[in-house]
Amino acid sequence: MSLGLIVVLLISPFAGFLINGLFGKWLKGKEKLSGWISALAVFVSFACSIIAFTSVRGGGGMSGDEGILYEWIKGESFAFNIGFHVDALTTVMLLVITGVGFIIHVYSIGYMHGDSGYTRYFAYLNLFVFAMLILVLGNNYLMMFVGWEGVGLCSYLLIGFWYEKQSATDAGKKAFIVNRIGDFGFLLGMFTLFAAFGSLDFTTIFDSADAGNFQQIFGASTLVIATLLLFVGAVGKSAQIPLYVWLPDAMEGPTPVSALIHAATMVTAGVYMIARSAVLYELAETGEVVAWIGVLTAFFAATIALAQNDIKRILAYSTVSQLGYMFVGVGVGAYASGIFHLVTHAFFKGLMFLTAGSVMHAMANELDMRKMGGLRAKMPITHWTFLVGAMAIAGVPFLSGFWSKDEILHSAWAISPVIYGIGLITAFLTAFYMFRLIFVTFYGESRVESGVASHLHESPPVMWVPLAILAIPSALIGLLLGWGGHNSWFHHFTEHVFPKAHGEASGNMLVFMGISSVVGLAGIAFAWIRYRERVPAAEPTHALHKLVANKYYIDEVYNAVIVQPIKNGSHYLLWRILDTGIIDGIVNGVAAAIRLIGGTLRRLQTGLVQAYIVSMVVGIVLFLAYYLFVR
Amino acid sequence: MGLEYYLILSALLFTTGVIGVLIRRNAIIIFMCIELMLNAANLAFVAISRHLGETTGQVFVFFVMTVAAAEVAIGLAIIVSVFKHRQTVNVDEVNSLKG
Amino acid sequence: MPIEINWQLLMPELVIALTLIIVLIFDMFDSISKTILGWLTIVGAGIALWVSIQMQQAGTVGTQFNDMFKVDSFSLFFNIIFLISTILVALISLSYLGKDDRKQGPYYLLILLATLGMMLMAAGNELIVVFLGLELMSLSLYVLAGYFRDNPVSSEAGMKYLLLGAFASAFFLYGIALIYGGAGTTSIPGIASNLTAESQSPLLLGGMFLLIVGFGFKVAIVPFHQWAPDVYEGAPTTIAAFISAGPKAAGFAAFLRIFMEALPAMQSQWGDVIILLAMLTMTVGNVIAIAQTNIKRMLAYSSIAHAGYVLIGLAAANNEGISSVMLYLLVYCVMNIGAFGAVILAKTTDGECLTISDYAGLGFRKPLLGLFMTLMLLSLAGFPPTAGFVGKFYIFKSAVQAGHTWLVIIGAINTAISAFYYLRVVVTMYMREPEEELEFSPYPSTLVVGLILAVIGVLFIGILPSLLLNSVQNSVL
Amino acid sequence: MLIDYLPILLLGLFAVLFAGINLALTHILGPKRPTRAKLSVYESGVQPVGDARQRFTIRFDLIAMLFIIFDIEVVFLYPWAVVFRKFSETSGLFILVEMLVFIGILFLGYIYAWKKGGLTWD
Repeated sequence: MSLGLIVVLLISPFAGFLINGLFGKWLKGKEKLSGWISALAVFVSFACSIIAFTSVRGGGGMSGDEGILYEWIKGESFAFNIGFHVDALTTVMLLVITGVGFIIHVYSIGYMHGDSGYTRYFAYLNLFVFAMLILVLGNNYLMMFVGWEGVGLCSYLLIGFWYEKQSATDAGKKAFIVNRIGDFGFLLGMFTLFAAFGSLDFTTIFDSADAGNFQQIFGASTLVIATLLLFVGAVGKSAQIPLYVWLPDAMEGPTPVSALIHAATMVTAGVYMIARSAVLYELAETGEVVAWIGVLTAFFAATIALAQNDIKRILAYSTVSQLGYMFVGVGVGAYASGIFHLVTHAFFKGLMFLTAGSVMHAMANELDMRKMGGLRAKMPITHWTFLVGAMAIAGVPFLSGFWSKDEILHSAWAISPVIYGIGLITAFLTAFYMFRLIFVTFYGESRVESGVASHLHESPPVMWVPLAILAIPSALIGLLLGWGGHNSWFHHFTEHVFPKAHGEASGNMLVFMGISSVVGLAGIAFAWIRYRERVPAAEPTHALHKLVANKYYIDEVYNAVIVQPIKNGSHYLLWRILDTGIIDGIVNGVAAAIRLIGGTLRRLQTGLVQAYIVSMVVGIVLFLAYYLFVR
Repeated sequence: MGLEYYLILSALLFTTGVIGVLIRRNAIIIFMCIELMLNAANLAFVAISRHLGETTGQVFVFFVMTVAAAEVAIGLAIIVSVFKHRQTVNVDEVNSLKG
Repeated sequence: MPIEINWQLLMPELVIALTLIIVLIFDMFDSISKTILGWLTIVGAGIALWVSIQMQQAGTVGTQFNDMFKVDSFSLFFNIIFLISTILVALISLSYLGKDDRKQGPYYLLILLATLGMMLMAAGNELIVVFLGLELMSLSLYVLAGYFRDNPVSSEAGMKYLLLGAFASAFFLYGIALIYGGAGTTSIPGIASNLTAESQSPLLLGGMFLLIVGFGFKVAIVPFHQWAPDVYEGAPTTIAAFISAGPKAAGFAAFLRIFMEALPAMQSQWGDVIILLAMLTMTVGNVIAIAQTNIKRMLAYSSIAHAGYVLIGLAAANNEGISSVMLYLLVYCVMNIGAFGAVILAKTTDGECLTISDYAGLGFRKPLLGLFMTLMLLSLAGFPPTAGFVGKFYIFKSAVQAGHTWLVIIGAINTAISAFYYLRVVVTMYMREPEEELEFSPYPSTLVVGLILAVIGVLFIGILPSLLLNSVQNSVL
Repeated sequence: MLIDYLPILLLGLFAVLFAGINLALTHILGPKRPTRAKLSVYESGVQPVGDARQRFTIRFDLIAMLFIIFDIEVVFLYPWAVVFRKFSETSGLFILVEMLVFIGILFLGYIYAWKKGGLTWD
């Protein structure tokens, strides 16, 4: 594998961004051209990814010095390089990003048809792919951070894409602010690593960490602090408790964006980061924290999804929940399983978002499933593809989600049966809410408003073909790559990347698979019993339902506890206890003081020529006095 | 006669110019005071040149005179354009740019 | 005594002078469209730039006119900075001046004259030449600042710049006179050889000090900075961009040349003054910038603060310091002209958007403008991977090497303060809702081209600094 | 010593005499038909009597500035003329051309001012 290949892989979407960004004016009338250019750009990357993949499979790869493109800046005792790290993990991510990315680009050509910001949309989308590629290709934390910020920026721009809608810009702001908290953690983690290792290169850090050859800046807990800080970054980016609140709101963006950025790729960056830093998490033994946060998020988000009626929101909470599973996987040391779930999830969740988009397309942007029903007849392809996705996520045997989820749960059992138990309950809930969605939307009586019903139609080929294409891997990829559980092809492919899992998975795998299947099918059956004929009530009836339907009032709680105190400047007790509150107060105080000084000094600028001359002369006199008397 | 007398004279001239710039309010007179400062420098150049017995300083004066003339031409033009807008050349009244 | 002139050595200056004369002649004929003059300027400066780069790569060195004029890698590198600034400013001016044909002739003439002055300053090996270059540049700038004669604010800016600038020039000249008296010569190598540790008369000390005042004014160092915000605000925006870029670099070029080549023996005298001025300049510039509401004034204070950062490199007074200053000035010119260009781009049908709150919501409504502005401001704030970060990194590194750790800490604090007001504009663009819907004019393509060039420069240097860095490190005095 | 200044004294005397004789001759020989306009002092069309601080038209300023600019350049001609002989043997042509270029540029500037209407009164 040559560096040139990776450079082409990386630059291609950037070129697409430039063409769409700069020549948007000329592309205005030629929508199709604009869309296909950017899709082609991603396809080129996809082709390069396949070459890179075959090369890695043949034992190739790129790490350490051979991946260095050039030296970026150099200090006294350190140097930052621009370079790439390509191994099995990287190529898996590359294939997901460019593969799913390409399909979603194609889908967008149809979906965004007629939008006034057509070229702007594709410019942002290509820029996103570019940033995501930097994130996974970099051979050091600095490049990862640059990509990390880049995808965050694109996500923000795309959430607020329809800026005329107040809710869209609000959602963008929320995503931005919440992510800053996470990024701050990531940044601090990076600083800690740099202070300890004097470098940010993966190879250097992992080798020195293995050898115990680094500066213990926080005593023996250096690595613990560093990994936890990095995890804060992951919590923000991958929407885990307590920073998950931005992701459901992010659904304000165009649906293909939700599919690509907020389901398949960007939100999984945190999982990728932990898998990449596996060596550090193993040494620091902080994986359990990750797993606990993950499983709690998985359960919590699944309960919220139970009572939502907005299709995209259900999918969003489902994403949060599935991301929780991935964290459980990487947290319990089953890195390959976590990444495997990332891959399968990218396909089936991407698929479901796109079908949701197809439904929206037909329903004139209606998202409330209570106003749907019986869509199966009018939109057969959408129905079937969605069904495949839902079965995959519900863990129906032999579909992709079944394999990856089962591996994670199996590995979790070895670490903590409690995590396993919660994970199993979540699996039941997942199957239940997904099929609730299916039954209410596609089955039963049609509740579609008459005006909309008349032009209810299946989506055009440019949209349904991608759905069909995505449905195939959603169904089969688990079987192909995951057959054999911990001895599967996927595990063999990635075995050199990750440290050996510390707890050997115990118990008979078939038993676990059986339990998972039963739980998943039970969820589906329960949904069938309950929602085959019925429609969710317009208003939640009892207290628990109300609590869940209102997402545990978390947004309201955050608003009351964090946002309002800041806004009012009043210091609630809780706020004051928190260290951040005090630190924040100091920061704000300093800012206010500086502003005050600035405002005062500003008055010296009177606009009078002679005042300026006086200040010059005073300056001269003072300096002369300094020479005459001080020295 | 010693060099220092010339230098003291030139320093006095220069200071007079600075004080003029500081206390006068009419832009044109301020400008003339600046010219006075330039001429103080010229005087110093000539005196030093004579003291050293070489001509660089003298040549310098020629250039400074030319520059001063160009400066006067430009300066008057700019002051005139300010006057056209405000009907005054009092620098205290020309202060719309500040902060 | 036959006179030999090495024409090749003078090529960049000659090209500019020739362009100047051609523009002058073309401007005499009303039948010729005046927009040609702008393009002539760009072409002329482009040729001069190409020549300068060739000479710089070839390592041309030589003196001319009895050692009064010195061409070396240092002066050629600064030529490159000046010419890049001139080309960028001419590009953003083409649409700014609009179709008002009559006015454009003198405008480009004066820009070329100022450029010639800057080139003389960088190549001056004799205080006379430096002074003449400085005045040629300054006189042109006084006129340019007051260029919109119909606009009272522009005239006011011109008058303030003129009065204060002439005042500072007088100090500068008097400083030269004193150095002439103290060292017995005005030639830069001559001063250096006449100057020994024991022969330092008060004349020299005073002269050196007055030179600092003169340069301090031209590059806007606190407390000689107060002209800058008023002039930047009042002057045409393109000219504000021009004044903030090339002339500042020229001031530092001559500053470096005189202090590092003629007065290195007095470093113990000027070293700590420079450190003090650097601290003062950074802090005052950044702190007042926070309180600004007009974007041109904010950029003015920011440019004052940037002069402070450059002084850090000067205070280091080693090869690292000089090369980092040169790199920084190039970076600074590109990003600052880019920032002013973005201000020009934000033009409504009523005129320019100058109040920062006017930028609310522009990030989404005008994505290209948002992108340009954000990139330039991030670069000014010194975020990686932009050129601004690379520039600051090497400045700070040189100071650490010279042992000025405290200076670097203050510089870093100032960088943090500056991020506050730069990012405020970005936040306004992306996070605030506009109070009223403004009608925006379409983008002029020449302006967009100029901005794209600036963006390419900022990102190129930011992502691939090593290419430029080698060239800079070979160009130190 | 003092005798060296004799030519200057003679020059002064000659100047005084020349002026005096001319004035006397016109006074004696000229016809006198005085009118009010003729008796007034000639000052470029400006009323010579009255407050000296009165405003007069800005166009004087423009002409004066142009005059200063082109007049001051003569300063460079003198040193040039003084050293010309010394160099005329080796590179006289070069120095001549150099000065011609200088004057040429000045001339170009003059034409420019003219073309731009700097010399027209209104």
